[in-house]
Amino acid sequence: MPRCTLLAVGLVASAAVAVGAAAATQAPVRPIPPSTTVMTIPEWVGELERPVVEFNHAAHTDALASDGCTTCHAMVEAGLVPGWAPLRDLLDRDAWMDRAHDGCMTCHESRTGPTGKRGPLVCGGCHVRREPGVSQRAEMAWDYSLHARHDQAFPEKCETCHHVFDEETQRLVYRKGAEDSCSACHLDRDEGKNLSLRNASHTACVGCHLRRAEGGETTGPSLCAGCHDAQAQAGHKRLEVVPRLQCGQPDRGWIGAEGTRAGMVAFNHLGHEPKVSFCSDCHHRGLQPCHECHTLAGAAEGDLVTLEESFHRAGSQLACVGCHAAQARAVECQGCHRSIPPAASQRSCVRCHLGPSRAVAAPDTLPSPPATETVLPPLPAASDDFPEEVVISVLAKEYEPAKLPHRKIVARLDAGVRGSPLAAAFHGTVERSCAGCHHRAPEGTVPIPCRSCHGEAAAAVTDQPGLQVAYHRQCIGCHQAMGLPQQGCTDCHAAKEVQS
Amino acid sequence: MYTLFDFLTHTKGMTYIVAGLLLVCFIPFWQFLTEREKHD
Amino acid sequence: MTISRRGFIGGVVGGAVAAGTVDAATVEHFDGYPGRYGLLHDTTLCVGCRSCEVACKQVNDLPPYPGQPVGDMSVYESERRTTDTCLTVVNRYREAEGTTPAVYRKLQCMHCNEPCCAAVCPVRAFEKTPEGPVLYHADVCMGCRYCVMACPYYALAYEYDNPITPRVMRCTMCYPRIKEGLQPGCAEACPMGAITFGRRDELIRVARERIRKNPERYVDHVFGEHEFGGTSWLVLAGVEFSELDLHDGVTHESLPAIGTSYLSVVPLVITIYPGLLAGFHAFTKRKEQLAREEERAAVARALEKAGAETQQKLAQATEKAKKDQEKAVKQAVAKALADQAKGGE
Amino acid sequence: MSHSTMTADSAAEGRGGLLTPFNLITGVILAGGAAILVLRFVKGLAATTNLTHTNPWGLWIGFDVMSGVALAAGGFVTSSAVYLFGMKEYKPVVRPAILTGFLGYFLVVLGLLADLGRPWRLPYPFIKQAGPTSPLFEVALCVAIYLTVLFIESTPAALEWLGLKWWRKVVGSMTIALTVLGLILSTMHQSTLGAMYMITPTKLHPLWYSAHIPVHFFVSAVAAGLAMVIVEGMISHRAFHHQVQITDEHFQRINIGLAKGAAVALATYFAVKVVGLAMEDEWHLLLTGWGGWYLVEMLGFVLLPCLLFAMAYRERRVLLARLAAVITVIGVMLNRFNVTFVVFNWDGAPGERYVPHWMEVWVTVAFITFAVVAFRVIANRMPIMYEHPDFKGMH
Repeated sequence: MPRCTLLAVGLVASAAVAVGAAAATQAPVRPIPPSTTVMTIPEWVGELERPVVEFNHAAHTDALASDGCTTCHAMVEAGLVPGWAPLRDLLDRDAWMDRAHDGCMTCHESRTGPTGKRGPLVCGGCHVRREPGVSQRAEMAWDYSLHARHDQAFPEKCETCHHVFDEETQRLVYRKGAEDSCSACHLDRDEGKNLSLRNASHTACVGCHLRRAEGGETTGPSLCAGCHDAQAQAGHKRLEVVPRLQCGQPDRGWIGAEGTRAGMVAFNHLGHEPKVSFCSDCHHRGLQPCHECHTLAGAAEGDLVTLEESFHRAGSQLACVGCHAAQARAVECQGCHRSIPPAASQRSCVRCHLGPSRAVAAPDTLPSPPATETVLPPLPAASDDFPEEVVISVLAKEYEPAKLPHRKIVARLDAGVRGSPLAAAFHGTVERSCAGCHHRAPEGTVPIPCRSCHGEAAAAVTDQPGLQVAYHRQCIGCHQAMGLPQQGCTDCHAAKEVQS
Repeated sequence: MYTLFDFLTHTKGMTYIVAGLLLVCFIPFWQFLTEREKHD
Repeated sequence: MTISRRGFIGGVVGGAVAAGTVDAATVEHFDGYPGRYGLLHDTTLCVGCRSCEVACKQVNDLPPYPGQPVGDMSVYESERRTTDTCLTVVNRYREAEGTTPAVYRKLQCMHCNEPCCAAVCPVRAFEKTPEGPVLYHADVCMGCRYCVMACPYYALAYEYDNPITPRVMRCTMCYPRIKEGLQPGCAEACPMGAITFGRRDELIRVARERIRKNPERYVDHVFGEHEFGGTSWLVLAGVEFSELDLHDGVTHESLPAIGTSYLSVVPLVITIYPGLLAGFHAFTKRKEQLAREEERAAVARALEKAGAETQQKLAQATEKAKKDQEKAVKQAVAKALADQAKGGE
Repeated sequence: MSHSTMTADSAAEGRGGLLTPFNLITGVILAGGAAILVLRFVKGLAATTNLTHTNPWGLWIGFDVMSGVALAAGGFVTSSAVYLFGMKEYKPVVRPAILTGFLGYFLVVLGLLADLGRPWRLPYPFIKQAGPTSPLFEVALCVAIYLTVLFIESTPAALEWLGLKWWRKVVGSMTIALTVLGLILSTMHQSTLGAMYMITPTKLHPLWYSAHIPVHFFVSAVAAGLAMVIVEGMISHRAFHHQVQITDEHFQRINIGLAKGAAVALATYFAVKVVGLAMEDEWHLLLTGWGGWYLVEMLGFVLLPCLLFAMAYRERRVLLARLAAVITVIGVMLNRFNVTFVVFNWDGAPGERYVPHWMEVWVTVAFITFAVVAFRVIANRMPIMYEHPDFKGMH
């Protein structure tokens, strides 16, 4: 029965192929190295027939090391043009594709790399179907140190980078004293002649680095990984003493835009500077005051974020409250702040809004606000009200009474507060740290015993834990949050000897 | 009745009994229906 | 590409319900016994001490663990499930990392609002009590273990080494203790208060309140409120429920509603088939009868034809005979006349 | 006792008395099975099976119950064909098919008795407390009634053998009613066996789980029943060749006709399974590992035998039909094994996978052997393979 045999073989073979194809297992997310560019195809090109090309930039720079970057990139007065120039101005899908394919293929056909290897000449060589990947490219880490090193390399030559666009002459000019951050003008995407931040920085930085390298001068990196690889970033030389970047900013001042009613905020600019890597950590779009974009009612240029929100958004690192809350997530703060959110109470408003309302006084009529560095008094010595050790014996059944090193615990929490000017300023007093455990006691009073609220059994309706549970949650919860190892039963109370 | 389970126990139980009875009833009905066929 | 089974359930079950015939169950809604009890397991509080496991064994008179189980963390190296001698077990689903504590979940019978075990039992050995616990009655059980097979939470176990009186073993929510006004053993024993006993609707409120107060701590979902019709055990978590091996994003339709939907076809078969088959039978008989009649007609026709031919032949023969006779007579007469004439000469 | 029965008896048992190789092997298998069953009731299921809390159903359910019921579907399929749909030429295979069906269902009960925790409570759903919400209750009810129906349907052979003419006439007058009842009960419980899995959408792989799974089970059971009639005929016509009255040509015509039926049944089964994929949008799963296994089942054990059956019918090739029948029988068993314990608990189930214990396999083999021996004993004595000369033309 040859026909049947053929049929059977065909069926079984197709089943086997299916099994084989199915053997793929779930891989962890595929990392794309920093030196590989996932081609960004302009939106107007539309849906693609083949997978997008992951362009291995490093392989090309290696292969063309002797020919130089200008093999692909145009060098203009402003610097090195990122991307492949011939594709720049095309807006027709077919033409765009043809030129891209011609460009790559012509080069792959005519050139070989140093190892004699050619680039791929078939579709699948570049358009490879892959699992979705995540680029390992790190954002460029520009900071005070790098700025200072550039400043030292080009003393008094700020115009190398800083410029403004003169509307009258339609030219880029340098205005002394009006230096702003790049992102003040260079936005997310190209708009006419104004390049996106990405294109502008690549043009200027890479161009300058290349020119200097050609001239035999010491200079910064010009390949992808030099700036965008986390390891390379860590290897960047860092100044030991970073001079303060002077931009006319005050050391201290009152913040209070016109029209606001809340008390003005006493702001220590000088104190914040060492805590950020660069001005742009807060001044995320130029150095102008916040309220110019973030208006009282919210405006389009401020992404509809109101002035109030711009300072108080809990989730945003750009907002005061968001950044401070993030500081409270540090391990040494979590003992208390795992259960007490920062800025939880009404009282916390006046921690910042110290001054009179703008409606009453203008900022420039007020004296400079007081320094907010708080110097906490030392932790008191052990006493009856502040015992060295507390023994909890009320519930001891299967275990010996628990011995609580009370003063040691407070010292640990207190050390975290003292180590942070932010925490010291916001806590204000040593006693504030007591509230981490004695959470219902008014500050400064001798706390009432836990069992005056926590009964033997839990109260389901009020969700109030029983006494034993309250102890365990408080101690174990804090130990977990602060990463302290003592979390086992016998770390606090020894097991009772079993009486035989 | 508070649960679907109780409801289903009740209804499905009844359904079995009713359907079974109807099945049994079909036999005399069929005989009644076809009784006179033989005389033709 | 690995596909987790959780992903399908929504779609699959949607299809199942759509395919089931219209049942009163699909339009009526049952809220369950009012004021029934439940338990809330807050996995963000659980530290994996296994006090609940020990308490469960004591309360239920089950053989104790060898050695000192509380604090023995080595059991977490492998995934465990409930057995006939351990009615609850705690598993670790994520190990501690730095200050992020490990994630544990306690496994036991979830005491479904609409229990699968009850719906599939052919002898109704399971009962959803008005107090909330699902109870098992060994005195009617025949040991088919359909309940064990059907439970979506792998919570039921069977006494396979008991040859004569094996039972299904599962958490009873400490029904006898609840009747005495006590808490279930595990809830009482938990040193972290990770298990809260109370009225189910109250617990849902408490759970929601905890989420509201600590939005960063919890995933905004109370497992067991609606999943497959809801359970009496509720779970709060700080990680995705799928990571805790709980069904994520599944239908709110109960599994018994889905699993028994087909049974409504059964009475249809019983009631429609007799008529349908009578029709088929009549059709077959009629075909046979038609065939028979046709045969008879054919025979008749053949006979008729044969008869007619015979008649004709007979007639012809008669005529011929007549003619022959006449001819013979004529001849004889002629001959006689001729002879006479000859003789007269 | 008629002349032909005498010859059959003497032919089967006259040679070499009881100590034939066949008897020896079956004796060992049956004795071993009995010993294991004794162990099961002394030491419990744990001693004789690999069942776990996670996998409470194993080979005894997957083969004896799930496959047994499906493979015994030949009884209702052939009797419906002959008595309800007037396909009289298939009458010679009805009796063996009904006997096979009866023995098959008897095996189901035997398997249940071994597998149930407390088998003496088997009648509890009917006498103690009914659970009408349970698909298993429905199955139990149908199987109990259908077993009775099959018993009555197979009594004519015994009554003819015993020469009880009046009783034989009474049973004969019930044929149509019994056939209708058999068809109703079979439709119900063959499909409800599948419906038993509708409550486990989280546990059964979505390629096998379906809202239509009752229909899948029913249609595949029809195919399995037809295939089993061919397989059973293939064996019994060789073993009882001297009893067979119909001509070889007639028997081949029956086989070819059955092949046509089986081809249509398998094509229908394939179609409803594919519709299931579309309805629940599971195409992408075909490219997973389990999808490969599903394709093996669907292409190798459904589509392949379907096409072989079709070819066998077109080209009138009995051998090919028999090959296809064997593949179909294996395929339906594979499907029931898959659903019961292979792709059940496919993902996220705690504990180890279930693999049958050798004792479970032995007991299953012993049950099959028991059925074969019973068939042999009955067919050697009663008019199963032929028409009793005194009762010719009756039904």
